[in-house]
Amino acid sequence: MELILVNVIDGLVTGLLLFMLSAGLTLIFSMMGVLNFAHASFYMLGAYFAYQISLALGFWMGLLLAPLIVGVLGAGVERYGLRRVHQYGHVPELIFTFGLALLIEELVQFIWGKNQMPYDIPDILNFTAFSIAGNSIPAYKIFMIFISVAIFIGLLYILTRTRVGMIIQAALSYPRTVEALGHNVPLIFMGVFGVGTALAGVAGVIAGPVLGTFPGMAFVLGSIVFVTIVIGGLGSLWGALVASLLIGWLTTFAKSYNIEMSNILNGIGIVTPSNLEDNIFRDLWTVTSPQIADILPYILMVLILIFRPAGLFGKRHT
Amino acid sequence: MNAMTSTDAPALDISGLRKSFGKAEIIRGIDLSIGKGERHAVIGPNGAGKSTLFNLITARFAPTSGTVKLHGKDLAGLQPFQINRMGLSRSFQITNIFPAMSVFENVRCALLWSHGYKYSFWNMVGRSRDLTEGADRILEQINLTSRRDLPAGVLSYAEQRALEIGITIAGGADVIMLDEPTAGMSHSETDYIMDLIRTVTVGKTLIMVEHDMGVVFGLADRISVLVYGEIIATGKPEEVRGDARVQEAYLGAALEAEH
Amino acid sequence: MSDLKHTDIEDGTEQITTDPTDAREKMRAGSMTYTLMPWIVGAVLLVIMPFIFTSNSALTIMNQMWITVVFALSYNMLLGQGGMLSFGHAVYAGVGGFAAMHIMNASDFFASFPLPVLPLFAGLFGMGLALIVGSFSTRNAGTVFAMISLGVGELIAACSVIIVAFFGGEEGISGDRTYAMPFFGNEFLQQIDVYYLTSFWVLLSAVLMYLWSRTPVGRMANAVRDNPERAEFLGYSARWVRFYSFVASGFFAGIAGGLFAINYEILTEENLNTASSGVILLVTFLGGVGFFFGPIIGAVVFTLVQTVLSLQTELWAFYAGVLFLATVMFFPGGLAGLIMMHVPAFKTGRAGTLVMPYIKTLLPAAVGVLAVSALVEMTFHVRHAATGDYDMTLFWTTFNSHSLLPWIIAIAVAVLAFWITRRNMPELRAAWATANTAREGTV
Amino acid sequence: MKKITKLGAVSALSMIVGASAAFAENIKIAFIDPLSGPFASTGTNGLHQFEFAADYMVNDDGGVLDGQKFEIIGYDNKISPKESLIQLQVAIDQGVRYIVQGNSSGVANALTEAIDKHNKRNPDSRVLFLNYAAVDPALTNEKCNFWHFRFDANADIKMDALTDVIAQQDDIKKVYIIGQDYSFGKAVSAAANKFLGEKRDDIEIVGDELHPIGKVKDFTPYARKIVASGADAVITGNWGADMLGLGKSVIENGFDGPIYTYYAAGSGITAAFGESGKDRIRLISQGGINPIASEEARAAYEAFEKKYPDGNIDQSRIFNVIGMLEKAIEQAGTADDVVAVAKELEGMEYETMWGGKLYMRPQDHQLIQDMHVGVHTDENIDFDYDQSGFGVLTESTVEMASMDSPTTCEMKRPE
Repeated sequence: MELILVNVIDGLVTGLLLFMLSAGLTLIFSMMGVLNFAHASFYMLGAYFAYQISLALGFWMGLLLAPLIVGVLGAGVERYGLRRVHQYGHVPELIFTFGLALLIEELVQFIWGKNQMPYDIPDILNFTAFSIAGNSIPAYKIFMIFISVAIFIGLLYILTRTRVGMIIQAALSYPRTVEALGHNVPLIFMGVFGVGTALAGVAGVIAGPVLGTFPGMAFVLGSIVFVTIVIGGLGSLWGALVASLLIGWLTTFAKSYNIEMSNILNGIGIVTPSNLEDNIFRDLWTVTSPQIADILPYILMVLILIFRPAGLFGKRHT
Repeated sequence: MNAMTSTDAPALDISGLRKSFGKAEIIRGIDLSIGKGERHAVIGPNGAGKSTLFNLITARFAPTSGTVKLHGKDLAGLQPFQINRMGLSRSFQITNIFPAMSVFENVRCALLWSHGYKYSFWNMVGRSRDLTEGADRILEQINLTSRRDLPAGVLSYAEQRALEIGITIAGGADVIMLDEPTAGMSHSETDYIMDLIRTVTVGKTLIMVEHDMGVVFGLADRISVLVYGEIIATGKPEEVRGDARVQEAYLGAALEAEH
Repeated sequence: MSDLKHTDIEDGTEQITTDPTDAREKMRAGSMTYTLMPWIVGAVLLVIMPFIFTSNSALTIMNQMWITVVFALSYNMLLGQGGMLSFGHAVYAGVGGFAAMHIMNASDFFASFPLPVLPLFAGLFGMGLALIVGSFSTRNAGTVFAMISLGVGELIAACSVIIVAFFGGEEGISGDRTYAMPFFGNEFLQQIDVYYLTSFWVLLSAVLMYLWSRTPVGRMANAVRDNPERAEFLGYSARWVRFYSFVASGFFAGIAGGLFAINYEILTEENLNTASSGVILLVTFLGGVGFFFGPIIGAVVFTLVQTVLSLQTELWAFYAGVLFLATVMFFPGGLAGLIMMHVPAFKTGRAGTLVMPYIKTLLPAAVGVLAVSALVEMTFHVRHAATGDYDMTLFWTTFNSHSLLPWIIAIAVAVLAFWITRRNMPELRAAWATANTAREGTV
Repeated sequence: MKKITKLGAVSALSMIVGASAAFAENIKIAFIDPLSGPFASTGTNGLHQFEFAADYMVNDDGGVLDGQKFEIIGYDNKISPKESLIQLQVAIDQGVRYIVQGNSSGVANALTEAIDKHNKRNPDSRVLFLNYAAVDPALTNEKCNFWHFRFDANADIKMDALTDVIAQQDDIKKVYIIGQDYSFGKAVSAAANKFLGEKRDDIEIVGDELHPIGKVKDFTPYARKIVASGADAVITGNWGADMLGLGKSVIENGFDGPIYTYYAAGSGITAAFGESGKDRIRLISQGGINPIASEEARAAYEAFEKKYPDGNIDQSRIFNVIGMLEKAIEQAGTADDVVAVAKELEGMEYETMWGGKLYMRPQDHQLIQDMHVGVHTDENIDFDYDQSGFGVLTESTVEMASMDSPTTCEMKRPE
């Protein structure tokens, strides 16, 4: 029972981290209609910048400055890269971000080398907040939860309660009308792109110390962020939240409990073949849930796309 | 051309057709029967539901209730391509061609199914004299021979509309539906397109939507007037023009538009 | 191949503006040269290449190139012709290859037919998988298709380490091609034998894929790509058209996998993973998706970058990334698009006027690019080389990367070269305009 | 990287001009390992050690035979089996007769098969495969061949030594085994089960699981299970980011027993563990670094550190590869006839400066050597890793580990 609670907390941390990435991505998608493959690369840049800044100015300045730098870089990419490619259509745009992701990984290796960076949790947060049945919950995780929730609330407030938010929302759906009303829509697009990437940067800053700061960190997370927003429904902030938490808990629980395929198959009445060693399906029988935990989101995504192509919260497109 | 159930059934038979989007009922019970070889125009002010009616007939939207029968056969649940194979072909209000392909290719693609090629991957389209000649003949009909090998996307607006009509009739469908074929055109262009429609639809059932009564006057055998999702009058052009309710609807709409 | 002689002229030049009068004249003349010529040239090239590049490593690299050509062409059946963006195309080649590997290991069966038949089986397995996946993934194009392909790709790649019985886990499945029935006495012991086998299949596959694009379903794939709704009102189900393209593409991808199996005699998880799927997307796009021959150029260039440039520098992937981004940003038609831009000038016979301006701009530009890459290499050397190891060799010169002089030279060369490029640019622009205006006159 | 660059130019030329004749003056050794991409740091560090060892042990002393020098040529295989085979072909064309490789058993599998076939089909350009780090037991068992020599202990031997040490610790009653889901992870798990069962049947294996390789973002759930199982010790064969992620997470979430590992040192991992891993991470390895095995080794390490201050000698067996190859060539009197050299390598005994004796077992070409279990610490460290002050201090040593272990290898020797 206690373990369930611990897993709920762990899953929440994973889910919220994912949300910080998917929130930015889904905003960018609903704005430009383009899936930004380089999104996780900005997350990686966030971690690396924060590491570099923390060497000189400490963790907290890193948390403050790194996302800003990432956001400015993101805005620059929109202004000088995407906007140019936009005229050729969606596929080149997507491919552009794909290439950008590769290039950023190469750049990071060029500058910082290929090893993992010793980017660590600040001492002030490096203690056990509390323990549940011998399982310690590090204070840093509590800190991560707070930061993500604060960002979500802030985002929701800005989007729904402020004038800027109204303009952004309108610009997402009716860019021409908003432009006609005298607003600088390209600027809004650039801003949203910058904010979206800055959010990814924040995620990188706070995830770097726990998940590791290394050149492959973007690749590890890259496609799962897409899966999240596709499951949640492209362009839906709430969908992104629900899908992030869903994936966080799904993977956490699948890893925490050794559910074996043979148990499931036996459960539905299929008897384990006696000579399992020679059976061509032997590998299927011995699969356990931790083995496939990280591909569960992909399975979920394919199923959702087949049966509900718009995702959980997506608007049905014509 | 094929799949006809009975020879004396009307080309298109609509009964009790309704369509709601959320709470708003756009089509409110339409009954209409269009005979073979008839040239029928559906007119009405903006927002009357003309395009919705079109999209209902061609299965772009599913009706809330009611039936649409083509040659006596119910179209409920059919896909657009199935309806097309039953001999109904349509154009779109917004130009809808294959802009990256050449003009000739556009027309040839429209010929493929009716020439029986289906999904074949053992025939070379370039080798078929039928296809090439057929497509060139249609290009001549729509006066686009000189544009044959240009990408369709670079044609002028009127040329693209003409091409779209060419694509629509190319498959040899006997029921042709045109959705505002002259929308956004100048007077001379409109005349040109109307002439074109007249020549290419000889012997076919034509159903077209227009909001300008004057345009269809010389072309249509019968006219239906659609206002707020209902047909308020159907008849020969001169009958319809004299109809009091039609006058009222058009004048009313004109007045409203001024406010 | 004689089928080709009847092919219309406009088929050979899709999506570009051609001179109609000129083109029709050629068609009426029944000119074989126009369409048959590239294939003859290609076949001759395939045959004589080993006489120019005789080393085994050159043969190996060329084999790799041709396999990538087949794979990229099959990918372009989806992306370029069908408008379907796939992030998991490697699995069809991979599964075809794994199946070929298992056939190689089924010794009795494998000994009953000659090796050159093997890619056909691989193709059928690739096609089989495409049949299954296509049955649900081709319902939609666009994002839905792309994401399903990503999901399925990840799933099958993940299966490669879980389902060891078929995929052999991390070390993969290996076999020996020489156990097949001898083919006219040839057991395919040497690279050169494998080279000609691969060349035969690459030519055959390319011809078949080209012909496919001329069939009704191939033409409709283009129509569905551009405007699925309109295609539906022409009697074609967009879904079925996509499905047929998808299955055919899976078949040819499988052939590429089979050729891979013959060449390397080992298939591993690498043949299935998303990185491979990503690479083929890059290759195809680099070459140009708008033209049939685009992916061929992409495959050749990318293989050279990957195998030859990577011998020159550790930073090859960085350069490849820059090349790719530059292509997407400035030449969305890819390298093929870049080449085809010059067709009008050649048709008007004014291409000659472009030669001098090109030399005057491209030569300094190339020097500038090399100088900048030298700067990149030097920076990298200073940052990452061993302490005390100040010597580096670049462009056949050995120098001290920590002294100022090479930096000054590189910067000076770069600045000067780009300055000359910039200065000569207007001349090129003017020449370009003149070379192409004549064309507009005749339209 | 200058050698890569130079040879790159040569190979490009050879592609243009055609096959280049093999030159006799240098003995070329092809290093086929990742030099770009995510595993490049390990590969580059290995290349540095090879280059250094060749210069330090052979070339600076006047070379072998009549003054021939060892020349290490780096070939970037991008850790891909396919690329490895291409680079192998390029290397052979350039007159290379000795291939060294170590990263990834998958690549080693591909290479050993390809080399076996190549040598069969091309008797004129045979090559030897000197595997310095790929530890999949199959390579010296069912997949063994005459051309392959392994200089590292295989996964079974390492586990044998490791369990010898664990068996002596009476306070370990429960063990948790976790690894990456592929051949090596499975081999580690199987060996751990087998040896623990033989040596200490009172030890309960409270967990034995595999996780996807390179895909796990957050190891917390696994760490929770390990803590909840009440394990006294963890055994893992993880490497790279998976090692670091697992180790950090296990420690962070409240596990306080020892973590026995294969690969938790060097390549930035030691630095990243730092203080948190102190006295917790244990490592099975060969070669005495801390304390240093001999003055000769100290001199070598110091010379290496001078050249590569941020490099580590984390694979001292590389020096053994060079030393034993040199000896074999001297004894065979030729470097071109690889069969003769291989026959000299078989059964060779060699005193290494890293402590102890080495024996190349002829029946399977597996090197038998002393194995050490060390602890991650910053005390009494002669040579640290990653300039972090931390290193691995030897706690116990198993001499000539698994000398008599069985092998299923049926070696086919050329006549």
